[in-house]
Amino acid sequence: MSLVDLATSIEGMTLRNPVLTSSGTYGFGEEYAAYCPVEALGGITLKGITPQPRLGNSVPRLAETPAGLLNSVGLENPGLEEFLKSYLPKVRKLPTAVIANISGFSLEDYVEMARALQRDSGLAALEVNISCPNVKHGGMHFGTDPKSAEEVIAAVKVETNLPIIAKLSPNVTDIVGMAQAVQRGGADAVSLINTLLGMRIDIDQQRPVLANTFGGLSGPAILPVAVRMVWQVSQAIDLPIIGMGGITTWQDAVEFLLAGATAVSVGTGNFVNPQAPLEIIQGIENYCEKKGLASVRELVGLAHKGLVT
Amino acid sequence: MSLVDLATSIEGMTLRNPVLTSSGTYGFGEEYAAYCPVEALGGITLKGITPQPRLGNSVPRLAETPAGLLNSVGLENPGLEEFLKSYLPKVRKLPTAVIANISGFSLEDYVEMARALQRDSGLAALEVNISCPNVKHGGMHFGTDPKSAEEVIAAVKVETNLPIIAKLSPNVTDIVGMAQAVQRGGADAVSLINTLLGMRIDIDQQRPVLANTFGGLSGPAILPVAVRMVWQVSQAIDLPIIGMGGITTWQDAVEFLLAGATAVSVGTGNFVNPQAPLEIIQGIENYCEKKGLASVRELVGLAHKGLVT
Amino acid sequence: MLTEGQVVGHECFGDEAQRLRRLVLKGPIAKSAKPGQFVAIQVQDSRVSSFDPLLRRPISLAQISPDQDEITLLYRIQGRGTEILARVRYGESLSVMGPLGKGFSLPEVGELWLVAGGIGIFPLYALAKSALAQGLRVRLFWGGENQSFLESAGLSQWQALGVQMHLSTLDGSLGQKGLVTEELQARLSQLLEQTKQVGQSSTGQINVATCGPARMMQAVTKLCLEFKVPVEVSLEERMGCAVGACLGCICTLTDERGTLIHKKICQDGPVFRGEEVVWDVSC
Amino acid sequence: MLTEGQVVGHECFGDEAQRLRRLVLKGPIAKSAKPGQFVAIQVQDSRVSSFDPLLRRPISLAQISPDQDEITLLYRIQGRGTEILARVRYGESLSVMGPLGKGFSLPEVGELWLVAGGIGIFPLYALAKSALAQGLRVRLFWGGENQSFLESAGLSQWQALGVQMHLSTLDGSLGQKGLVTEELQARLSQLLEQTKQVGQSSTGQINVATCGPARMMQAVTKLCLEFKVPVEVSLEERMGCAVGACLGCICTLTDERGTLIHKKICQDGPVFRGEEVVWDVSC
Ligand SMILES: Cc1cc2nc3c(=O)[nH]c(=O)nc-3n(C[C@H](O)[C@H](O)[C@H](O)COP(=O)(O)OP(=O)(O)OC[C@H]3O[C@@H](n4cnc5c(N)ncnc54)[C@H](O)[C@@H]3O)c2cc1C
Ligand SMILES: Cc1cc2nc3c(=O)[nH]c(=O)nc-3n(C[C@H](O)[C@H](O)[C@H](O)COP(=O)(O)OP(=O)(O)OC[C@H]3O[C@@H](n4cnc5c(N)ncnc54)[C@H](O)[C@@H]3O)c2cc1C
Ligand SMILES: Cc1cc2nc3c(=O)[nH]c(=O)nc-3n(C[C@H](O)[C@H](O)[C@H](O)COP(=O)(O)O)c2cc1C
Ligand SMILES: Cc1cc2nc3c(=O)[nH]c(=O)nc-3n(C[C@H](O)[C@H](O)[C@H](O)COP(=O)(O)O)c2cc1C
Ligand code: FES
Ligand code: FES
Repeated sequence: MSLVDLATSIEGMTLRNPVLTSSGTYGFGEEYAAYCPVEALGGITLKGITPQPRLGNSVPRLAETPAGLLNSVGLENPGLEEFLKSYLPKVRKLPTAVIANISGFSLEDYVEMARALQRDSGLAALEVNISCPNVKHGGMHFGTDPKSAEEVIAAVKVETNLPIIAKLSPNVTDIVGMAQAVQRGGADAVSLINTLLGMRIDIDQQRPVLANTFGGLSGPAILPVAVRMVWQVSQAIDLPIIGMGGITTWQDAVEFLLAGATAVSVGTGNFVNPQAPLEIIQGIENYCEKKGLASVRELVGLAHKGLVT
Repeated sequence: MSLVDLATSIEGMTLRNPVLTSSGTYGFGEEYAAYCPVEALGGITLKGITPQPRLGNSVPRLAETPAGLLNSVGLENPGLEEFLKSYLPKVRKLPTAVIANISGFSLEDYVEMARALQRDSGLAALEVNISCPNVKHGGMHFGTDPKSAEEVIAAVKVETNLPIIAKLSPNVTDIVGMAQAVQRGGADAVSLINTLLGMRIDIDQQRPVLANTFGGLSGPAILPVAVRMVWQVSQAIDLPIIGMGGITTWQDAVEFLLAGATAVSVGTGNFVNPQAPLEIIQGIENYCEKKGLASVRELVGLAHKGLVT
Repeated sequence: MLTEGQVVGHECFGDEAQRLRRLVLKGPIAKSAKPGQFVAIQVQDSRVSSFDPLLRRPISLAQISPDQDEITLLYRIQGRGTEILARVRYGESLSVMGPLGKGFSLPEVGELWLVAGGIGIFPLYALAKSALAQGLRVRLFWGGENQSFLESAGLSQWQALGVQMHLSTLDGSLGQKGLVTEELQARLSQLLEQTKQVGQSSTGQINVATCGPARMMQAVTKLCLEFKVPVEVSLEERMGCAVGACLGCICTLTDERGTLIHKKICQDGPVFRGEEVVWDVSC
Repeated sequence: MLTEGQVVGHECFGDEAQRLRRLVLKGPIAKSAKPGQFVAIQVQDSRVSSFDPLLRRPISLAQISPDQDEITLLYRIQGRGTEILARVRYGESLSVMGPLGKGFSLPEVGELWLVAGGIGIFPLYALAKSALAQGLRVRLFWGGENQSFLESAGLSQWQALGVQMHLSTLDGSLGQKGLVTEELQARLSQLLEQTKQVGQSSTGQINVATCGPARMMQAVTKLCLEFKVPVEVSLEERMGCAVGACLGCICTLTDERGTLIHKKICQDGPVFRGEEVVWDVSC
């Protein structure tokens, strides 16, 4: 029995602990079962879904970069109908907080999905991805313009009684402005960050490595950018932040909590170490004990104390 | 005697080869003399200068990140007057193309420095840094708003007869829009990219690692973002591009050339391997030979051929 | 399963110029693995905390020794990751995920024909051993660059298995000059003749398993369909999670209704029925 | 100079719990190096092409053996980089930049007093040897955690040098209980008395060189100024280029006119005159 209270809560959603897994890196929650029992996790975020089924981009979809990974999956997913029919019945039974992730190419897309996903679906929250950089125009427009971001969130918010998590793109000049916009829109929390837009070139073939040319950069390489954005946003808005971007070790996770994240999410880190989430939970607990903190909630934003920035 | 013509030219400036070293990572050109003879380089870019001397930020100014480096030097430099008096006489004698790098906090700052630096100074070009992310407001404003970027470049352009290289910040939503703006302003070339804004937190001390909290992220970690921006910009403007961001090996450099850069610049890579520029020049030459190219200029943008993006 | 594989053997495999390595790891994986499955291994000792290279590398099981609790991996130094892997020494330990994916299916009875291109031979060795253990007759068709490659890539081990072999090299330095598929075609037609003579309609209980370059496996599949022989192919793609969670490694298949669908090579494969695969997208 | 240092020795130094290592590298650096200078080394064999960790690590020269073309580095496993460095094995080679910076200045004649805090002792060993070789009298003031630390960090080697030693430990397990500066102060006052008696105005030809925690070096400097003894200090800061090109490692000094200036520890230092240093900024 631990001395540290790991439980935390994000507007309308209570979490066993502050460690989630990230959309698109954890399938529909069962793929990693043999490596990491979902009941140990604070929660999982499902692969992004769209109203219609999508086959996504051609392969190669992945390219390794120094301490990073480029992906151009292109939002491959079974579509809303199939999700409701074949996936939801299973995932709702998972013994952890299950967050659905929705992407769209028009306001109507988002509205349609929000309408279909309510509290009685058994989901814990809805993460609205307005930032997937892989699909041409895909979400990008919503994710980089404060006004449309606010609109999407507002539109989604009235359609569902599930907590709304706005997932922001880092590919913007002013992340704080985006966060304030989704707060105005009525978001209950924000997820920071999605992938940075990048590309690699195969110098032998003399063409882009990814079939889609561009891809989203994730992994340890982007951690400093993610921590910075969490830091800035936590100073500017009151909403809880789910911090992500390169988290692979418990030390990484603690950085995000100290920077102002209420919870953290592991994505690419699962590929490196499928037990990373477990080790992170344990590491956070030990860290709190060592620092004499009764609750992990005391860690949130602690590094801002006594700093003028 | 090589079969490959490595010479290249950037509007009004001819380079022995397409490999430069980057501002702020190569001092005033002499620090690395024992490791890499400047006469072997296409050129060097000097540490950024400002009208007034600056002591910069407190230490720690550096923090290592996965495959990356955060720096918050804060534009420490001797100031324009001292530069003209004590540094210029030396650097103008260096047997390579010497590019000065100027930063400012107002339009007037840039104008003052441009006026003081003309062709007869012995410099090859003027790189205008509108993007240093370290100093609060410092340059940032110019670097993230197309209109002011255009103004600065236009103002500088009329003051000096030196070629103007606009150095852009990657911390923007629309890098193409920024590049088009400086082209309108009359830039002769663009440098891509400066550092990404990031931070690290010391979980033991529970405060930011850098005394300045934020720093600029450089090194291999940012290479995929830099290649992507070079690729996008080269499709949108006619100006030659100096590609940089994480270049450490000749393969990295070739990626930038294939993506559309006319020349490349090595920054943090020098810290990892002080002979990187030499190895890169050799590697590019061998690569061209292997691919049967008579001139390195044929490499520029080659990866765009036969791709619809 | 995630385990620490202790390096109990790591040496150059064959002629150094071929850049092949043989890596033997001790661990529980062998007990539950079957031929055609693979592992995702980290390329540096697990005590080195470096994120470059970041991803694990997928390598097939070339030999499975449950009694010794050992798996053998054969790999070619291809790029940065395998170069670093090649420096790992005896006694170090590597983080291993596996066994991963679904392996080849072993027919109950009859003949198993293996068709290998280049280093596609590696996973087929484990398959051959299981097949022989089960009393199946095994025949190998193997094509490679030249004699030096075939000898480096384990020819003697195969000879020791005593299976019938049809070798071909591009330069004719060993076996037939040409492509492995020509050998396969010749043998299949010959067989069809025989079966015709005894008045059978099909070539009988023959199953084909192939691994190698996509183009080759595509040709093998085409032949097998012509001669009505069931064929299994082992596909490759870059991998992220290796467990079916990231959709990085998909291949395109046609389902019963002939509509295009995506499957995950890491989880649903790497082995698929040849006729399912839509080659011109996958490769 | 950039060279490949071949690892000809790498072992645990003293009690494992102290996490100290002794690394001996073969290469031309020794010929041109002097005490107080340092090298910037990559923490993995140069054939491993990994960018994580990215930067070289600065380590002082603890021993310089020009005849054997060897340098000895003593380091503490501090974090990720030195942890990885500690796994480097005999026969591997590390990329080494150096010798870097300006070392300690050796007085022509008189006594050289060395004041070390913790692992600040490492660079002073090379200095002591040169000083003795030049016929100077050497005296060591060394403070550490406890007896185990001092013994692990090379006490016996120092005893072998036959220099006079004033040891202190925080827990009193060896030498005086307390801070090394108390020992230094006692000895300086004592000396002042003697010189007063023989009617001299200053403590004569004594020079102090110190390395250790900034707070300690600050205190040492304060004492030396009081007693009018010239003192040199060796500063530390995180480094990028290690050659003066990036301005990452600056320290704040006061020039003749008393105005604040910045100097580069890697290029202008790491050794500075104590009175120049503006401690409350630097540490
Ligand atoms: C299921 C499966 C089983 C495999 N079994 C073996 C085996 O038994 N022996 C063997 O030598 N190789 C095998 N491979 C291929 C092996 O994974 C790659 O050669 C290896 O990942 C290359 O890594 P690298 O860092 O050395 O090369 P990189 O520097 O990553 O790339 C070098 C080249 O290898 C290719 N490559 C990189 N990653 C992969 C990947 N995951 N899959 C396919 N190609 C890749 C790239 O296209 C590139 O051209 C297998 C691949 C898969 C998917
Ligand atoms: C001129 C000079 C000479 C040195 N000589 C020695 C020596 O002889 N023996 C020895 O054990 N150590 C020496 N150091 C310190 C040594 O460089 C650091 O301990 C080492 O870089 C830590 O690297 P790491 O990756 O293990 O730790 P990191 O994970 O990088 O950091 C762990 C801790 O080490 C500190 N640190 C990291 N880099 C540096 C740095 N460049 N300088 C100072 N502190 C740092 C950080 O503040 C952090 O708290 C010297 C440093 C300098 C500047
Ligand atoms: C293969 C892959 C697929 C992803 N798919 C999605 C997605 O469908 N929806 C989404 O909001 N984010 C998606 N992401 C972004 C991640 O959820 C996460 O925000 C990002 O990868 C940064 O975190 P990391 O560095 O820990 O991976 C994906 C990331 C990867 C690597
Ligand atoms: C320590 C340091 C100091 C820098 N100072 C400047 C500067 O004064 N002016 C400037 O335009 N860019 C400066 N830069 C940015 C580099 O010139 C370069 O654009 C950036 O580091 C990306 O390239 P790299 O990854 O190869 O280092 C600096 C970078 C570093 C690491
Ligand atoms: S590698 Fe992730 S789905 Fe196959
Ligand atoms: S480390 Fe670059 S100036 Fe000292």
